[in-house]
Amino acid sequence: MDHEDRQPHRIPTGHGDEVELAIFSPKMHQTHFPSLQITGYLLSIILTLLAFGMVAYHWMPMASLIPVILILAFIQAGLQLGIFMHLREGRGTTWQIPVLALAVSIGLGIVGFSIWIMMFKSGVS
Amino acid sequence: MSTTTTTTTLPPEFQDNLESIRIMGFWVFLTTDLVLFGSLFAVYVVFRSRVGLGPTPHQLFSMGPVLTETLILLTSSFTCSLSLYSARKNRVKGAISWLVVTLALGMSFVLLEIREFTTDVLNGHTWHQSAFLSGFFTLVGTHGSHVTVGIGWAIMLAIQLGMKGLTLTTRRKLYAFALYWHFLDIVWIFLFTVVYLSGIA
Amino acid sequence: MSPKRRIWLSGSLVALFGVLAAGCGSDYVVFHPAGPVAQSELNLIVLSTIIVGVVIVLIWVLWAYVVWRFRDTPDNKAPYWPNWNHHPLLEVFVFVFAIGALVVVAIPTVHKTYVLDRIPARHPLVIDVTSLDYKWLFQYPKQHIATVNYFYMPTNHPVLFELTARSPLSAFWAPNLGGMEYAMPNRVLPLWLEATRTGVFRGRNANFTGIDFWRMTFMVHAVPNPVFSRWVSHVQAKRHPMTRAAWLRLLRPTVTPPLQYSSYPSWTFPQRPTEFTVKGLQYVPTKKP
Amino acid sequence: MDIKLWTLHLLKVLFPPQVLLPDIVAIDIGLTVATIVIGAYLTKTRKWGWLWHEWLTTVDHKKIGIMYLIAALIMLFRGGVDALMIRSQLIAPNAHFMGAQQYDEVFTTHGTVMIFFMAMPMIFALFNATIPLMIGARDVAFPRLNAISFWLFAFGAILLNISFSIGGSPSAGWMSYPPYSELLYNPGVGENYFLLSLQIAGIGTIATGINFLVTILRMRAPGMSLSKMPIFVWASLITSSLVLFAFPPLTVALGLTMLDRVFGASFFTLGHQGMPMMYVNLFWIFGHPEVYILVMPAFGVFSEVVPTFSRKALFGYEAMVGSLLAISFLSYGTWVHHFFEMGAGPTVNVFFGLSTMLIAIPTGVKMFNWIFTMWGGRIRLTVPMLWQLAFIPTFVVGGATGIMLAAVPGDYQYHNSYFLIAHFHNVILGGTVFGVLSGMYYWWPKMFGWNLNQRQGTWAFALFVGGFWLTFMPQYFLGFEGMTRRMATYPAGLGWTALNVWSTVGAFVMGAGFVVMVYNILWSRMHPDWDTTGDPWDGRTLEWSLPSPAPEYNFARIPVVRSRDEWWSMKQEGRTDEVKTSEATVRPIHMPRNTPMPIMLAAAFFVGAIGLIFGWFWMAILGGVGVVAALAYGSFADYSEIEIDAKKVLKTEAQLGRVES
Ligand code: HEA
Ligand code: HEA
Ligand code: CUA
Ligand SMILES: [Cu+2]
Repeated sequence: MDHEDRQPHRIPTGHGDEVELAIFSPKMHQTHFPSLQITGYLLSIILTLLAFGMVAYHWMPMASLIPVILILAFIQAGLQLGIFMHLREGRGTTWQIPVLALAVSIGLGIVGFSIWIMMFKSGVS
Repeated sequence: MSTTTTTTTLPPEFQDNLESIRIMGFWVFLTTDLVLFGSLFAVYVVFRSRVGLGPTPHQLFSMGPVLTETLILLTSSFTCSLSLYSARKNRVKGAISWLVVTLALGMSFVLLEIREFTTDVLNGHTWHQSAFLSGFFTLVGTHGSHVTVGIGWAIMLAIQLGMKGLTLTTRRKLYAFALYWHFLDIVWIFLFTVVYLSGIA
Repeated sequence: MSPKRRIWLSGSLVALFGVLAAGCGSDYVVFHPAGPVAQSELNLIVLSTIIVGVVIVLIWVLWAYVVWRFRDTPDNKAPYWPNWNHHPLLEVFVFVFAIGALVVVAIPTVHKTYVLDRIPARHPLVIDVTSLDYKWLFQYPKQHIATVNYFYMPTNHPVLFELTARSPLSAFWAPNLGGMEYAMPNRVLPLWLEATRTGVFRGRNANFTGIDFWRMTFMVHAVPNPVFSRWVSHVQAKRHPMTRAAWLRLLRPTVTPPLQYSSYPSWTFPQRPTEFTVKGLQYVPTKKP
Repeated sequence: MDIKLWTLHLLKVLFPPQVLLPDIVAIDIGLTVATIVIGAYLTKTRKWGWLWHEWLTTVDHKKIGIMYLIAALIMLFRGGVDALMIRSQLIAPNAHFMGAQQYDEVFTTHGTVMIFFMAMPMIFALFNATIPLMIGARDVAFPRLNAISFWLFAFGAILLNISFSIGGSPSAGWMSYPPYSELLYNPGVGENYFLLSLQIAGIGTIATGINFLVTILRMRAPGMSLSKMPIFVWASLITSSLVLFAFPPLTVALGLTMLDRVFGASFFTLGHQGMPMMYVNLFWIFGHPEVYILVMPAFGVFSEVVPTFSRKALFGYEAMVGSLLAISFLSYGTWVHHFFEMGAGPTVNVFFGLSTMLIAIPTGVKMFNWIFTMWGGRIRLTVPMLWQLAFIPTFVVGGATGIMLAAVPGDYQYHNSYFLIAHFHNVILGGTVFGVLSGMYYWWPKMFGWNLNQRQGTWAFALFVGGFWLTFMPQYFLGFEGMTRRMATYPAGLGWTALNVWSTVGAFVMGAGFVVMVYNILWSRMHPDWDTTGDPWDGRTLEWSLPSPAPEYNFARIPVVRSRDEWWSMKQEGRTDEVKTSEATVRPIHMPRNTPMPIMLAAAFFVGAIGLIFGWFWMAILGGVGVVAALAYGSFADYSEIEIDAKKVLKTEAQLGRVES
């Protein structure tokens, strides 16, 4: 909240994480035409329709259908994150990446483990 | 000790240290929201087969309106990104108009969803009927209420953009809103896949 | 208080409880197993107590020594190393020590968890247990009799309990015979126990279900096989069947004395472990999606 | 006579028979009198304005920390009184000190208050009081959000605490398992109070988690890289990340139960194929990380206290950080050990049993490292250090019995027995409570500017710790005697009486310890021993480089950090002048402006919650509108700041003797 901090071009010295955690340094992108956005949009429409088609028109055997549409969903989520959410933008260290990774793994863990635990054992006569 | 390299390509909302910290805070909020949705998904998938004496997913879902909702939401995500794009090009008008388009698409999404829910309830399929229906309405409803909150937020944001123009603060708010909106889109993609597509598969 | 006095104090406390526990009268139900399940659980309890006891004693001794040796008094001759903050060997030792202790506990834990889950192949006696509000209902599907708040079981014969609840989540616990398992609504769970000596054992609900929860106990009568058969025929011959009205009475939240029924309607216990739900008085199957 | 009927009905809803017990009425009268007295005092001394401007609308982390601390101590008293009531009831078989219903309410509030409204705010008090000072920041990342967190917590606590006199207390235990907590079995409003108070406080807690995570990651002084952060900061960072991901499942569990109760859904109900075990699952996905949320800050405190009072660097810094990370990571994967009895099958049980045991390794590393830190040091037996010294032998017993619980077939015998009660009081008191009390005594001069009397503090300590051992050791044996938890009373003849007597006596000794502690605080306030140096303990970290209490803006000049124990190195290397300001370097400072928005937002939540609790939907909607209005107001007001000009800063610093000539 220092005065010097309010002025652009005079970013103060960092605390040193930038060196230790170089993999999390930010990337900015700026283009003259929103081509990236348009590509993302088209891709997401295609992926959605693809998944829908697989289910509606039975393009796949049942057993592999669910994993495949789940994979498609993850790809689409990645697109949203990378293209629309500018995941790698930040200042200093892009802390959102590790925090998000932790959240995703915990979210998936909750779903996966809950299914496993709630199956119960069998063994009643 | 090191110094961050200052590049002029840094968008204004990141040039200000405090605003960039606020953006990071919003990211962190989104991650907790993600775990919240994760828990609701866990409830839903575990309850999916617990239909009691009520309808099964297969009997309940109809794909047509859901596909429309999905396409609307995807489009709104796209227009939202254009709003941010305009802001970064310092075009206030563009930012506001794309925001309004986003908002309108969001509203039609919510209306379609409300219509879907009303039909179910009128057919007697309230969430009282079974654990599955409780899980379904709550998961989809939580997403829907998030979208509704987003619409309220977008309205206030549009007003502030109109009043104050593109300041550091309004830029940061627009960026945070965009994060929120795309995040809801991601959640919907999983809803669409896990609830609807695998429900009728 | 000086560290010395504290050591002395905690030492005497431990001794005190040692004395309290050493009596080990019949009150210590967990220490007096009456069957293989409880016995095997007790063995693990003893083993783990010894292992963690070693850990506790080690830490206490080390702690007491350090506090005494490096106390801040002017005439303390102990070395002072203000910057000593690493010692690879020590750090490795701590790891190895903890892992070693854990392995000793972990191996029997894994083994026993699997063994206790396997129902012995000898045809077990089946008892269907329902937790009702503040009472336990026991039904014998083969013998067609039912009892409330007590039951008989033959010794040296595995018994398979099938647990469910028409009440909040409860836990079925007869510590002399073995550990507990939940009795939960909308699900039937198996638990097997066996008595190798005769006796009357106390059991109780171990999971809170409401104001009279603490009174929700039952008695287990482990008797030789002939006595068991005689008891069964006695109940079959001399008692009334469970009627609809009796079932309704049982469903009320009350505490009751022990009861017996010569038979019971089959819809008072779910006929499948899952995929059923309550509808009115009865259990009905649900759809499979 | 519609009005009359309606009024009668309302009175019956608000004051059902169970809140008209004589003791509750007496407490009500006492509270009312106290409120009137305080109100009158404030009016007479014209302090309302002071209260409003200095405290209720403040966004200063130091003041928020003090408010958290006071609230937590009051809640410790409340929870402690509940504990003494529990112990009084259990001193003899067939006791009628309380009825069964009231007993159930008392242990439920005891557990809920202690965990959510005593331990959590105590931790946040320490975070608020110290973190910005330790990392060289002027405030937290989101000062206004910080105030919102506090007020949400405060109104949540008020909500739970008014339940016993208005409408009835919850009575389903602190984890409130369905279907017992469902409408069918629990028709009163008590359970609604539980759900909503935790929900509101929970939102505040998540916000605190976000706030401190971002503060620590982004607001450190230049040069303080991750590997130079004090361990308490590390512990806070990791605790915050646990809060972020542990609380959402709780939000969901509570929310779904509320949907069942208030809006007729069928998640955990007996009929309609509801699945109560899913609540249990979600609750413990939260609950297990929660117990490490409780204990990790205490670990952090000890890692500051031990080096300071041993005058020695911390042993194995990297291992300490690594073990904190390992504990937090593992703690997400152990929750099933709270319901090994649900019949999930041996593979599930073994998996979670082993994952639980693994936690002993990093925890053991920490225990040994604290001991090795003392090795070769010079141990000063100050009050904070005494709490730390009591912690090691106590916590190791609790942790060790935790390992016994994790041995699955053993747990089939211990579960829900007094063995379990003994285990968790052993770790919670021995870990969390000893830790936060140690931290309280340690940072007290920094927070208030005066020291606590050491001799009285030592007495409080001795009584509390002695009473602790006497209370909880017998309970392990009660477990082996087959005594289960939550028994309103027990019959004679089971051999349980003797041990229960010991336990009750011990609890009253602890109570005496608490009384001495309160006396200690009040006495020291009346006979203040001012801390003029700012560094009463010969400390090692940056907060001790500031005067006590720190000025509003903390650091006039943000320090540049070169080593781990920066203040210690400054003192060793004679660099202490680095913290001083000079006319040449002083700059105006921007600080966030006080705002009434946080307390109003929380009040709106409170109103909405009351509406939901009693099923008055118009009121719930009113509360909702209030929330939206407060948020909108906050959004348009933006973050307004005040500027403290350079002259004023210089003047303040000069008064503190911190200006370079
Ligand atoms: C601060 C809170 C806290 C902490 C830190 C812990 C720590 C641990 N807890 Fe505890 N626990 C609770 C609070 C806590 N617990 C509460 C509140 C409940 C009950 C809630 C309720 O039902 O109401 C509970 C219940 C509980 C259960 C459920 C029992 C049941 O319901 O049947 C189990 C089972 O595994 C368990 C295990 C453990 C273990 C293994 C640890 C470990 O983290 C301990 C690790 C520490 C050590 C082991 C000591 C130091 C280590 C060494 C010196 C190294 C060498 C040691 C060995 C090799 C043994 N706890
Ligand atoms: C941080 C958590 C915490 C803390 C600090 C404590 C502290 C104490 N607890 Fe608590 N306890 C829990 C968390 C905690 N507990 C939880 C989660 C449960 C489970 C609840 C459930 O089952 O749902 C539980 C349950 C529980 C039980 C089991 C009840 C049952 O199952 O039937 C018992 C019984 O002995 C007990 C005792 C005590 C005692 C004696 C203390 C002592 O340490 C208290 C110390 C005493 C004081 C601090 C007293 C201060 C007050 C005075 C001196 C006032 C005197 C003046 C007047 C009376 C006017 N607790
Ligand atoms: Cu606590 Cu798992
Ligand atoms: Cu645990």
